[in-house]
This record gives sequence, structure tokens and C-alpha cells, in this order.
Amino acid sequence: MIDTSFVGPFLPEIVLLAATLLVFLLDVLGVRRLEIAGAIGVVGVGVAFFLVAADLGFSPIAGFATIPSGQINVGGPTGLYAFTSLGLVFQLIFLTAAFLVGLASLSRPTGERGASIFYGLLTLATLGMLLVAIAADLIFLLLAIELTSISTYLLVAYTRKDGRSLEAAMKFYIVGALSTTLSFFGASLLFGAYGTTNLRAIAGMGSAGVPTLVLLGYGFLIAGLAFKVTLVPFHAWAVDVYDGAPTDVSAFLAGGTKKIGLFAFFLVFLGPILAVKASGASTLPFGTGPFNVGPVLQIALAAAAVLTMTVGNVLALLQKEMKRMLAYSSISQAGYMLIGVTVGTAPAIAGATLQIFAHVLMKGGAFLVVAAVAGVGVGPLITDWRGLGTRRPLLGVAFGLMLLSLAGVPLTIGFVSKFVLFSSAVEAQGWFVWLAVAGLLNSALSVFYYARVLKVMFFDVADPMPTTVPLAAAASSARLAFGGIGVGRAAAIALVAVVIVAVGIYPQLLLGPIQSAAQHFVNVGP
Amino acid sequence: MIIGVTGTRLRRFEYGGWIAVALSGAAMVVGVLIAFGEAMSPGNYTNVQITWFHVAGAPGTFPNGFTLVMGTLVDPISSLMLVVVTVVGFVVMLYSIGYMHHDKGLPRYYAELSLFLAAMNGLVISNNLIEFFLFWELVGLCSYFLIGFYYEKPSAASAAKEAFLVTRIGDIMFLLGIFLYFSHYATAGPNGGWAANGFVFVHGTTPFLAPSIRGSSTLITVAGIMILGGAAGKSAQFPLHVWLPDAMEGPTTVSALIHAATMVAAGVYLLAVASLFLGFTSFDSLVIVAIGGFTAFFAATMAVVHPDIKRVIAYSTISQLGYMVLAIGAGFAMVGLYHLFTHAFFKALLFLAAGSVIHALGTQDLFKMGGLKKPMKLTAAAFAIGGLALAGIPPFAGFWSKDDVLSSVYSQLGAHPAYWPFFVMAFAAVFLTAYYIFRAWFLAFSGDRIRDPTLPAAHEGPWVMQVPLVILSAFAVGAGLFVFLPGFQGLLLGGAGVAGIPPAYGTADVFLSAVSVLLAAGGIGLAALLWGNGRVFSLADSSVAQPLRRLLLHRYYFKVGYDWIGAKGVYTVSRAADFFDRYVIDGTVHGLERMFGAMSDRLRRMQSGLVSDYAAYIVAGLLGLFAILLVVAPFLIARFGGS
Amino acid sequence: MTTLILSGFLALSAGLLAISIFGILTRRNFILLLIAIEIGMNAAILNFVYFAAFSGATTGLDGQAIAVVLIGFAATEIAVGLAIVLALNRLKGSINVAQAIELKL
Amino acid sequence: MLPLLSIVLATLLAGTAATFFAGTRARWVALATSSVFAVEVAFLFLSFSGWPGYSSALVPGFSESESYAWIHISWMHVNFTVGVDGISLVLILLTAILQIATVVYSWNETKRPAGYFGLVMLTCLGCFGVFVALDILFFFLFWEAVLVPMFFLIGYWGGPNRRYAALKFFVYTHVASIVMLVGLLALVFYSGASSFDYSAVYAAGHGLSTVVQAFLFLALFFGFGVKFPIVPFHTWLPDAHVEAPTGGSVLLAGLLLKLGGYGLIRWAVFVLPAGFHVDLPVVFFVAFLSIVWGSVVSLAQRDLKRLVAFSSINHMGIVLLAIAVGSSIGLVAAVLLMFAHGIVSALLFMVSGSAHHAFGTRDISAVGGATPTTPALSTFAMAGSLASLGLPALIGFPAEFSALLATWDRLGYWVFIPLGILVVTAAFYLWMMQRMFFGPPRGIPSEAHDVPWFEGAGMGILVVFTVLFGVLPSLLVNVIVASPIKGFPGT
Repeated sequence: MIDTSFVGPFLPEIVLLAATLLVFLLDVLGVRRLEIAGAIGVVGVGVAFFLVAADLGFSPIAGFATIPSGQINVGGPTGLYAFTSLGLVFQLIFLTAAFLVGLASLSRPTGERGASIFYGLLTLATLGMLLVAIAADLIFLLLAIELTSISTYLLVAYTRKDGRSLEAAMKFYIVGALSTTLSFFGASLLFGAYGTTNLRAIAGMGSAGVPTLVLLGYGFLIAGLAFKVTLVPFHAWAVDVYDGAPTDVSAFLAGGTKKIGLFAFFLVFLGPILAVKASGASTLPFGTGPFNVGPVLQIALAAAAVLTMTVGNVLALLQKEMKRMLAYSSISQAGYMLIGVTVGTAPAIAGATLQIFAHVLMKGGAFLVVAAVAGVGVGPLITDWRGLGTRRPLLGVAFGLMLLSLAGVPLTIGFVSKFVLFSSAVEAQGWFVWLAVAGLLNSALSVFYYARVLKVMFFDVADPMPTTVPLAAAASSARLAFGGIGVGRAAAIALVAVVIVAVGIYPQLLLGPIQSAAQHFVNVGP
Repeated sequence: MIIGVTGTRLRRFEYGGWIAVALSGAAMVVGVLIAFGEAMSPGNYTNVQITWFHVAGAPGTFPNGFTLVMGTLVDPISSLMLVVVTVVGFVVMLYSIGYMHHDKGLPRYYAELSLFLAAMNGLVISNNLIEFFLFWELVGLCSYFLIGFYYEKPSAASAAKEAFLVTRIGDIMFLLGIFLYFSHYATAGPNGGWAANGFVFVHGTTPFLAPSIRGSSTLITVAGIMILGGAAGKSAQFPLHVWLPDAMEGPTTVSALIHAATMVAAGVYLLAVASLFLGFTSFDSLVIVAIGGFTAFFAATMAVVHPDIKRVIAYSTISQLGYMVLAIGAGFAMVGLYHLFTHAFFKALLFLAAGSVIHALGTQDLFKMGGLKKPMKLTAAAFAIGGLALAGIPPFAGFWSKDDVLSSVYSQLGAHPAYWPFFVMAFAAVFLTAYYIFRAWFLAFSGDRIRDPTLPAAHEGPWVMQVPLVILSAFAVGAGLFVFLPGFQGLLLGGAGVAGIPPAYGTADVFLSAVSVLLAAGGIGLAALLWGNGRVFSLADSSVAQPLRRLLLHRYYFKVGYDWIGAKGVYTVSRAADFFDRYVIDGTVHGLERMFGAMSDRLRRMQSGLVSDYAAYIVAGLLGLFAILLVVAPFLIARFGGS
Repeated sequence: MTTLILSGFLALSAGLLAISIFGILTRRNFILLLIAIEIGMNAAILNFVYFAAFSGATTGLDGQAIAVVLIGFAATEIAVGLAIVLALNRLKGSINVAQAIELKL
Repeated sequence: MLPLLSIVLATLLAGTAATFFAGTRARWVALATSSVFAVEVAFLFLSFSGWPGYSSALVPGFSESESYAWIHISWMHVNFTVGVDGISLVLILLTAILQIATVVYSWNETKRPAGYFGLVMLTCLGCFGVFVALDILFFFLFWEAVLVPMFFLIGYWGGPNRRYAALKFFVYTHVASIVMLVGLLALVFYSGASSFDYSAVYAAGHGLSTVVQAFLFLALFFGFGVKFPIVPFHTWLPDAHVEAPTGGSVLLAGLLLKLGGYGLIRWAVFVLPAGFHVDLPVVFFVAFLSIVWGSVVSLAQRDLKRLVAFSSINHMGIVLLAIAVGSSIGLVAAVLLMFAHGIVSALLFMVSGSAHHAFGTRDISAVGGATPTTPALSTFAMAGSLASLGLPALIGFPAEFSALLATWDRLGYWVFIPLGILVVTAAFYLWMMQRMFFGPPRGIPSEAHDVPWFEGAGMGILVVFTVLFGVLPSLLVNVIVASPIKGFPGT
């Protein structure tokens, strides 16, 4: 008799898998209409979202929970997967990204090829992301990441006819494959040092391994995972890929898949860092006797964080193209999020989690707007956006909100998340305060290029309207309502704008659950 | 109460001038009545006050906190000043009706003049130093407005600014003086400290300052110098004298009222008040005597050569104010005020007479005038009376008071030999005074014709201009004799009672008086010799005195020097600072901006587009991580300890 | 004794990784890059086997199992890579990565 | 008891929102809002419970205080807490006066009036929030909320170089905000304060060691100082002022600079007395530098607005000095001076704006003898100049007098520096008057006209208050002292 009780908890993943298979099946059968594939994808993601939310215990829908509450936040080494509330929170975050991109992509031009491939790959990548969130084993984690990676390599290139997309996919692939190699090499070294690949077990054995082997292993792992998180200097691919990929895919990459790297950082590095806090003393890695890898990791991660946010911001300063500017901004934001991992306290984890969620909205939303704007005939350069704020006030205001949120201006989610994150660094005291300082100074630097875009949008005089041609082509299709933007995309953008402001005004809404999830994570480990 | 009456600002009335005159007349009546009442009952001081603002106590210097009050104090010296201010004010107002009737800015003129009178009265009856300072600034403001009354004239606008700024320097010193007294008196003295009490003037048998302090305290010495600075600014004493001659750009009536009789006397009044209520240290006294005596002489020399009738009188004002300062410095505050009293009348008379001439001819250049005594008999007589009073010829008013000044200083020479040079200067100035004022008289009035034929035919002004001349002439003749009235004497003595040193009446040295009268007569004689009967004396070009004349005409180059400091010195520094601000401070900001830009550009170029390069960065990053993990981090942990 | 032998094997896999990285850095031909990547993956896979073998019974067959899974994964990865090569070749007529530098700066 | 401050905040919010959507009728909505606000502030003033016999306890008391939870997680308690004491009340009064004056002055704004008036409302809303907020986060939030509308005001309605100025303003002040925020956060977390509330932070801040206090104070001083602005971090100010529309300049000089002073007093000086004491030399140096620099550089300016901008630096330097002397007189003087400068600099910027409208230029040397053409403008200019140079019976005098007195009390002869600078201040104002308004007419365009009624009314409002509080400063002083100044500084 096969035990099927383990199936229940995986219902969200199963739903996504089913959606993926359905889309591909229909594709094989020749049903390739955007509406159908899109509906399947969006509904699949939506259902998964609903189920995960129920698992997290949101009161009105808690009855639909598929995971027995006894299986969440259970400590100690287990098998390949473990349900933590933080993991579930991250599943929600990933699903949010997928949902927004799926919704917006409903408004893609009808004649475009590969609609069903797009949604199939989207749901498949999302499935990989969900698996990352529940991973408890290093190899399981890396394989889940690869599932997402491979899906996204293909997503970037799914149109197959665009040289820029293909070039982006090629770069993405090569750098990604190299990073994968490094990750697995690092994992193998840790396996050699500890004799296990279970993350909780590794975290618990912080002082047992061969120091050099362990440190080299972690080094390879940081390098490998940093590719996904776009830490400097592992970031170079991201700009080209975000730039070259279809913009909705860029939104998914920047807003979605990048975050699995961060959660992987949580899982892999927070273990040893948290273990230090429990055990206390640390000695040099080359000595004999007990040693803790945590503080060493913290220093390395801190260096990476500061370097990432700084270089990302400085590079963003000179960008002339909107997408590349957003890409660099995305890189710098990764640096902020890394502060949470480095500090490694429950407040910091909560702060980083909120920042990650905020970034999903802000950056995902921003790329969606870019796609929308490109759809109405505005060029790729920032200066092409002249006067957009007056020409398309709603779009302008929404984009302005996202930029303000990225810059961390109050009354937006970006402010709350940065506030909590940097507060947590200060709260941890010691040298972590300098991380807050670095982060805030970088925020200040970042304001410069965000403000410049605002200036271009709202203050510069618009060119003669270039939007007439696409508008005429748009005819009266409902999909291209809202001046050629489309219902789905408009809804996605509006949703983002609303959430950005809502959470900015009343952050307790999210902070409560996130804080308790972070606390659980600290208590039970990855 | 006086403030209320005269403070009414009148605008846009057809007969606004008359209303202002009526009000100032009423104020005069009230003022004189108050003085009369005070004279009848010496020692009965009326002090009314309200709290202006109050800050609760603080640790340190001010345990009782900090209070500023607004109040009025009527005592002998303030009543004396009230009389001067209201009488001259009324007379000048009346005169203005005639003198100013062609002017387009008439409502503004009367409003400003009324405001001035209100502020001046307020100053006089202030019961504390802060309020005093407040009104002090206000009269300065009115002076600024009135000097710049003809604001279309660049010279008038410039003179107004100059007057304000120069007196401002004095004001700043005055303010610092207040602060110094403040800190010294915060905790000492009656009523829990003078400062805590809001600087209210308290009548006592001695000045507030104990004689022991007067000898020793550096702080009080500096405070005294600062008060002197304030007074010097207002009363145009050396070296802050430059603004007064330029202030003659204002209407002549203004010159008469503000820049001769009242406002400039406020500095002297301040010194008197300070000396009566506070007392000066001996060093302060010496400095005051020095400034007074020197200014008396110094200003007189400049008056000797000047061709402008108003400026000659203006220098004379500076010089006479020097006398007053001199007397106060020597310790005879009431003598100074007595001279102030008489001077107000005869100087106002001189100005109004000069104004009458200017009104008739439209010029101020003495060398264009001449022979005016025929068409303008009254004016000529009035000017002559004023001149005699100024020169100190008995029995005119100036004689009595100036004689008192000289003899009072003389009486202190034994105790303070250092006063000698300044006494001599003051004495020499008597001669110069007589000379320059009669030089002016002869130039304007003697002879048989006007030198510049393009000028219109001279005539007397309307009755509103003549009546004031008559009234003031009467005062110029008789004001000196007031001292023989028991009530007036009571005022002077009552005021002086505070100071401890009585005025010098009756102690006047007959010999001294005789010499000074002779000197004055000599001055008049010389003037008659050189300028009498239409003669014009001109110094030969080759004369050795030419450089001296040029020096005097250029006012010892003080004005040039000050302008240079202001325009070149300060302005250049300021331009340099501006340059620094724009290009160094802001330039640094721009530099940082550019640095980031350059850095950004460098990094940007690393984004070559070649995927192999990206892979290389990854490998470099990997090696960097190894370096941190294996070398840097362990070192840091060993050095600083974990987390 | 065992440690020494393990070190030797580790050196082998390290060498493989180095070859792989060298290849990725120096080659411009996409196919060669795929080969270099495959070499790197094999280095990691080999490591798992060594460590499992040398750790005795403590890890059971975990390492070997992981190796098998990874071999499968590597194949998938290469397949995707080949798909991209084909599309690229069809569109640009070249599989030289140095010619695909449209996106930069 | 009514939640008065929330009500005021709500009316302001509603009014601001309504203004944004009021289209061409925005000015009426703005006027109504600011009138209601003024009435509310008057009510607050009259019902202010602080002033009869205010006693200074260790933790200061506030009137009208309200508190609502906002973020409550284990390690962070942020409440929406508001309340007023004498200091904030006076500055709120300033906000109300300037708001209504600005609205009236800008009555004929034709370039997107809804946006313009809405942003003006928003700026005032933010300032009000800063003055009432008694929670670190909300203080910071309102603080930042002022930044954005001002950025847009400068950037959209400003002069030819407006974009540069707007960016510079934004980036400069934002950097300062960040340093300030780090300081405030560190204050909370290093002191172990139980929440972000002022009372908690106040009590905990006093418990910090002197060294920590000193570092925190420096951070806060920089943060607040840039808003002051202190030399050498002032260069955003002249550019922002020159390019800003008149209404923007008015709010910038009248209100935004006051935020720095208020923040310094409330969050740094009161909370970190020991650190304040240690850092005094730095503060004094900066104060003197600002006083001298602002005044001396003013003298070289040809642009009327730049001149007033630099004079603002000078005046705010005196405010800083008065705060730094650390006596109750100094503190009262500082607040009074902030109020005075708020009114007077606003007036002067309005004069600059009107001059620009009338003559088409603000270049002092390009125009001369304007009085016959524009008598009203000339009068307002005179009034503003005189008030600014500290003439008695106008509001600047009692403030400057007490400030200088307090300085003397603490620093002795150093007071010569600000005293001497008063002459320079007088010089540049009088010189300006002489060149622009006196002398023979020169460079006045034929179409030059005197101030229109609404501009005159706007300036008139300010002149009235200049005189009112100049004659009766105790109206303000009695309120100001109802704040924790009795034992100031320290306990």
C-alpha cells in the first residue's frame, strides 16, 4: 500500500504541475490561444496562492489548509523537504510574482507566437520556486533552483525569433550553467566535510567539519547562488538578460526568480550563522578544535552586500535605457536584501523578507509598466519617457509610485521594508550598524536616478505623441483597452500600485505574519 | 500718553499737516505741563510699567529669569527733554507747513515726522534701558526715512543708508553695553538685580554703580565704552561723525528737528542717563572727555571752510554735541543736558533760518548768496541771534550753558590733569565756532547783492515760517536765563541729585567766562574782517595753508576711508566669499557628483557584452570570496572578535 | 592513508573544474562552451562519489545516488543549451558568442 | 476629549486631496482649507492647556496628545503619537499663517493651479505633521513628506534652471534625512527604548552613556543641520530658492528651514543632553560660521532671492547659536527667532517674487528708483528689510535681542561676532533698498506695475503679524515657555 498522505501538503505544487502539463498538452493538441493558456496559467497560480495562504493560516480560509498544522515549523533534521512558515511566506511571494506576470501577459499582442509555451514555462518555473521554498536538503534545493533556471532560460528565448532575446538567453544560459557547476561543486565539498546534504544537519554540525573544506564549499556555494541573486561581481549577465528578454519575462526574472536565490541564501547560510548565536565562541578556521563558520560567512556576505548595493547604484546612475537602469537598480536592491541574511536575527530576516516582497511588487510592477509603455510606442531610452506623466497620468502615477517606493519614500511599501530592514541592522548593534549606514547612503544615491526619471516623466516637455500608430493598430479589442495597455496588464499594474500604498500606510498587515514566520525560522532552523 | 497723542499716523489728508501741527501742539502743551509739574514738585517721580515679556528663571546667571518691561518714567531729566522735544517739534511742524507745501510726499512727511516725535518722546520717558533701546532704534529709523525723504536723489538715498549703518555700529555697541551691564547686574543690587528687574532706572542717592566697582571692574569699563560707542553713533561723535553732514540731504526742517535739536541729542541723553543711573569708571570718564573735547574742536575745524550753509551748521552741531559729551564725561551730566536744552533752541533756529534762505533761493551754497539782509530782515536777525547764541556771547542762551560746560571741566582739571588737552581743544573751539558761524552769516546776509545772479529774488517765507523763527529767537535769547528760575534750577538740581555731583552754577569762573567771550568776539571779528560786507576771502593757491584747506574740505578723508572700507574692503571680501561659496563649496559637491559619474562610467565599460568576460568576473568573484573567507575574515575575527 | 588517496582524487576533480573554467573563459564557440560546462559538472559529480566512497558507511549510498541524479540533470541542461544553440544558429548563422554582443554597457 | 490634532490633520488631508482634484477652483478649496486650518490652530492656541504653570517633569508633558498603534512586532513598537507643547504650537501657528498667506499671494497661479495649490497644502500638511509628531517614525515620515511636494513645486513651477535645483534640493536633503534616520534608529535601539514614542525615547536617551550620546548627537545634528542649513552644507538653499516659485520659496524659507531647528531642539538637544554638551564646540563653530558666511555672502548677491536666501542662512545660524547656548532664554529666543524668520523671510521672498513680476528681473543692479512706480512693493520691501535686520517693534527684535543676550551670557565677548554681523546684515538690506527702490528711476520696464491686490494681501497678512508680535512678543513667549525648558538643558 503506498502512503499517499504526503501528497496533500504538496497540493499547491501539484496544481501548478497540472496547469503546466495541461498547457503543454493543449499546445500539442494545437490549442495555442493566448486566452486559454493564460487562463489556465493564471488560475493555476491563483489556486496555488489560495492554498498556500490557507496553509499559512489566514483566518477566513484556514479551513482549506492542505498541510496538517503539526507539520509546519517542526525542528530537527528531516528528509528532503520541510514546511516552515517562512517558506510558505516565500511561496506566497513567488506566487505573487507569477500571478502579476501571468495577469499582465494576458495583454500580449494576439498574433504573437508561443503563448502557450510562455504560460507553461511560467508555471513550471513557479513550481520550481515553490519547491525551493520548502527545500530542506542542499541537493533538493539546488535541483529545484535548476528547474526554475532551465525554465527561465527557455522563457527568455521563447519567441525564438528575436536576436536580442536569444543573445540574452545564451548569456543567461552560459553564466547560469557555470554557476550551477560551482554550486554543485560547493555542495559536494560540504557533503564531503559533513557527510550529509541535509541543511539542518549541516547547520547543526557547524563545528564538526574540516575548516578548509567547509569554507571552500561555502565559497563555491556563495558564488554559485550569487548568480541568481545577482550579487556583484556575479551580476553582469542580469543587465543584458533583463534588457534583452521580453519585458514581461524581465519582470518575472527580476521580480520572481531572483528571489529564490535569496531564499536559498536564507536556507544555506542562515543555518551556520544562527548556530553561532546559539553556541557563542568561534575560533580560527585553520586551528584545531571547534570552529564556527558563521562569523566568517557574515563578513563575506557583508562585503558582498555593500559591494553589490554600491556598484549597482553607481552603475544605475549613468544608464540611458530604462530597462537597464531598472536592472541595475534591481542589483543594488539585492544588496539591501543581503543585509538581512548577514545580520541573521529574526528582525533582520523579517525585514529582508518584507524587502523581498516589496521588491517583487516594485520591480515586477516597474517592468510591467515598461512593457506597457513599450506597447504604446515609447522607445527604450529614459529620455523617450519625456512627458509621460502628463500624457498618461495614471500610468505615470503608478510608475512614479513604484520609483518612489524603490527610493524608499514614505507611505510606500519600499519605505516600510527598508525601514524595518535597516532598523533591524541597527537593532543588532555592533558593526551591523554600518550596514544600515551603507544601505541608507546607497538609498540616497539611488534617489538620484529615480528622481531623474520622475523629472523626465513629469517635468520635461513631451515630444509630439508617438503613440498614434500603435493606438490605431489596437483597434477596439478589449484586450487592448486602456489606451493600448490592456485589461490584464492594467489590472496587474493597478494591483501593484494599490498594494504598494496600502502596505505603506498600514504595514502591520504584513509585518505581523512575517515577523512571526521569521521568529519560527530562527527557532527551528532552515 | 504722549506717544498716543503724537503717534497718530496721518495719511492722505488735505490738511494732514495742520492736524499734525495741532497734535504736536497738544503734545507740547502736555509736555510743558508735565515738566512744569515736575519742576514744582521735585522728587515726585511717576513710574508706570507693564511686563513686555518674561522668561522664567534659568540656572546660572539668571536665577530670577529674565523680564523685559515697558513703562514710562517722568523725572526731572525726562521732563527737561520732553520740553525740548515737544516745543521744537511743534515749532518745526508749524514751519513745515510753509516750507514743505510744494512737496508731493507730504502725507508721508508728516506721518514720518509724527512717528519720529512719538518715538522720541517714548525714548525720553522710557523707564528702562531696553525700552530706551527700542525707541532709540525707532528714532534712527525715522531719521533714515527722513534723510532719504527725497529718495529720487541718489545722494539722499546714499546718505540715508550711511546714516543708518554708521549709527547701527553705535547701536551694536550700545546693545553690547546693555549685555555687559546685564551680566554684571543680574544678581546684584536692589530688587533682586537690576537686570532681572528689566533694567528699570531706579532713583537713588548715588548711581547704581558702587564707586568701588567704578574704579576696578574691567567689565564695567568696557560697558561704559560701549555705551559711549552707542552715544557716539547717535550723536555723531568722532569717529562715527561722518553721517551727520551727509544727513543734510534731508529737508531742512528735518535737519532742524532731528539732526540738531532732538535725535542727535539722544546720544547725549543716553550718556547722561548712564552717568546718572549707572555711573562711569574713571577710565570711561577720561575717554568720554577725550571724545567730547576732541570732537568739539575737530568738527569746528571742518566747519571753517565748508561752502554749504547747512553743513556748516551740521558741523557746528557735532561740535556742540562734543561740548555736551565733554561735560558729561567730566561728571556734570546736568550741565551737559543744560547745554543740550539751550542748543536745541538756537540750533533749530539756525537751521530754520537757513531753511528760510534755502526756501527763498533754492541753493545751499554760501558763495552764491549774499546781501540777503535787506530782503530777509527777519531771517537775518534770527540767524544772527542764533549765531550769537552759538558763539556764546552773553546774554544769549549759548553763553550760559557753554560757560557752564567749560567751567565745570575746568573745575575737574585739578583732580584729573589728563583732561587738560581736551579742555584746551574745547576752548579753542569757542573761537572757531564764533568764526565759522559768522563767516556763514556774512557770506549769506552781508553785502548788497546776491553773488549768483541766476537765483530768484529773495523774499521772506509765509507767516507759518516766520512765527517759528520768532518763537525760537525768543528761546535763543532767553533759554539760558531759565537757569535763574527756581523751578528750572530745581529740575536740573533734582536730576543731578542722583549723580551725586551737583552742576556748576555759581561756581563759574569769571575769568574763564571773560576769556571765552573774548575769544568768541575775536572769532566774530575775524569773520567780519575776512568776509564782512560782501567780501570774499580766498586763500592764495600758493599758500601753505592750501593742503590744510583741502584736508578740511575733504573732511580729513574720513568719508573716503569709510567708503573704501565699505565698498572695497567688505564688498571685496564678500565677493571672494561668494566665489568660494559657488566654486569651492558647491564645486566640491559637483566634484563628488562628477567622481561618481566617472566611477559609474568606468564600471559601465566592464559590461562588455561578451559572455566570457562575465564568466571571468564570476571566477574573479569566486577567488575574492576565497580570499575573504580564508584570509580576511579570519584576520578580522582574530583582531576584533566574533560578531 | 585513505586521506592521501582522497586528496589525490580531489585534486583530480579540482583539475577538471579548472579545465572547465579555463574552457569557459577562453572558448568562443558555443559547443565548446557546452563541453566545458559538462566537464565542470562531472567534477562535482565525481566529488560526490569520492566522498561517499571514502566516508565508509556513514553516508550510505547518498553520494552515489546524488551522482546519478546529477548526471541526469546535466543531460537536461545540455539539452536546453543545444536548443538555444540551434535557435541562435538559425537566427544569426553563427554560434560564436563573441558575435553576440549586441547587449552591452 | 476630542482628538483635536487628528481632526486638524484630517481636515488638512481632506483639504489637500480636495485641492488636487478641484481643477480650476483649486484656489478656493485651498483658501477654505487654510482658513479652516487657521481657525483650528487658533482654537488650539486658545485651548492650549500647557501654559498656566507648566511644570517641567523629567519626561515632558504634552497637550492634546493621542496615540494609536501602527507597527507592533516583538522588537519594534511604532505608534502614531501626536501632541503639542509650546514650541510646536508656535511653529504650528507659523504654518497656519504662512499657508494662508501663500495661498492668497499665489491667487492667480495659472499653471496647473490644482497641482500647485495641492502641493502647497501638502507641504503645510507635512510641516504640521512634523511639529505634532511624537513618534520617531512618524516624525521622519512627515519630514520626508515635506520633501516630495517641494521637489515638485521647484521642479515644475520653478525658474529656468528648476530641474537642477529640484534635484539638488531633493538629494541634499534626502542624504541628511538618512543620516538623521540612522541617528534616530540608533537612539531607539541603543537606548533600549520600549517604543518609538517620544516619551520612551526621551527617558531612554538620557540613560545613554556620554560617548554614545555624543555620536548620536553628531549624526542628528548633521541630519537636522542640512535643513537649517548649516555652512558648508547649505549650497542647495540658494539654488532651490532662486529657482523655486514664490510660493515654494515662501514655504521653503518660512517652514522647511524651521523643521531643522525644531527637530534639533526636540529630538537631539532635549533627548541627548550629555551628547549635546560634548559636541558643543562643533555646534558653536558651525553656528558662527553660518552667521558670518550667510551675511557676508549676502552682500555680494545681485539676485534678490539669493540675497534673501543667504540672509536666511545667517538668521538660522543665530537660531543655532541660541539653541547652542543652552539656556532657557536662548531656547525661547531660538523658537521666537524661528517664528520671526519664518514670517519675515516669507515676506521678503514674496517681495522678490512681486519684484520679478513687476520688473521682469530680480537683479538688484538692473532696477533702480522703483518707488514711484511701485510704492506698495517698496513699502513691503522696506518693512521686510527692517524686520529682518532686527528693528524694534517688529518681530525680529525681541527674538534677536534675547538670542544675543543669551549668547553673551554663555559666551561673553564672542557675541561680538553676531553683533558685528548685524551691521553687515543691515548693510545689504539697505543697499538693496537703495539700489532697487531709491534714486532716479532706471531699468524699469514701461509695463511695470505695482503689486496686484492678492499679492499685496498676502504680504499684508505677514506685515500685520510682524508688527503684532513685534509689539506684543509675550503672546508667543508665554506659549513657548510651556515646554520642557525650565531645567534645560539636561534633566
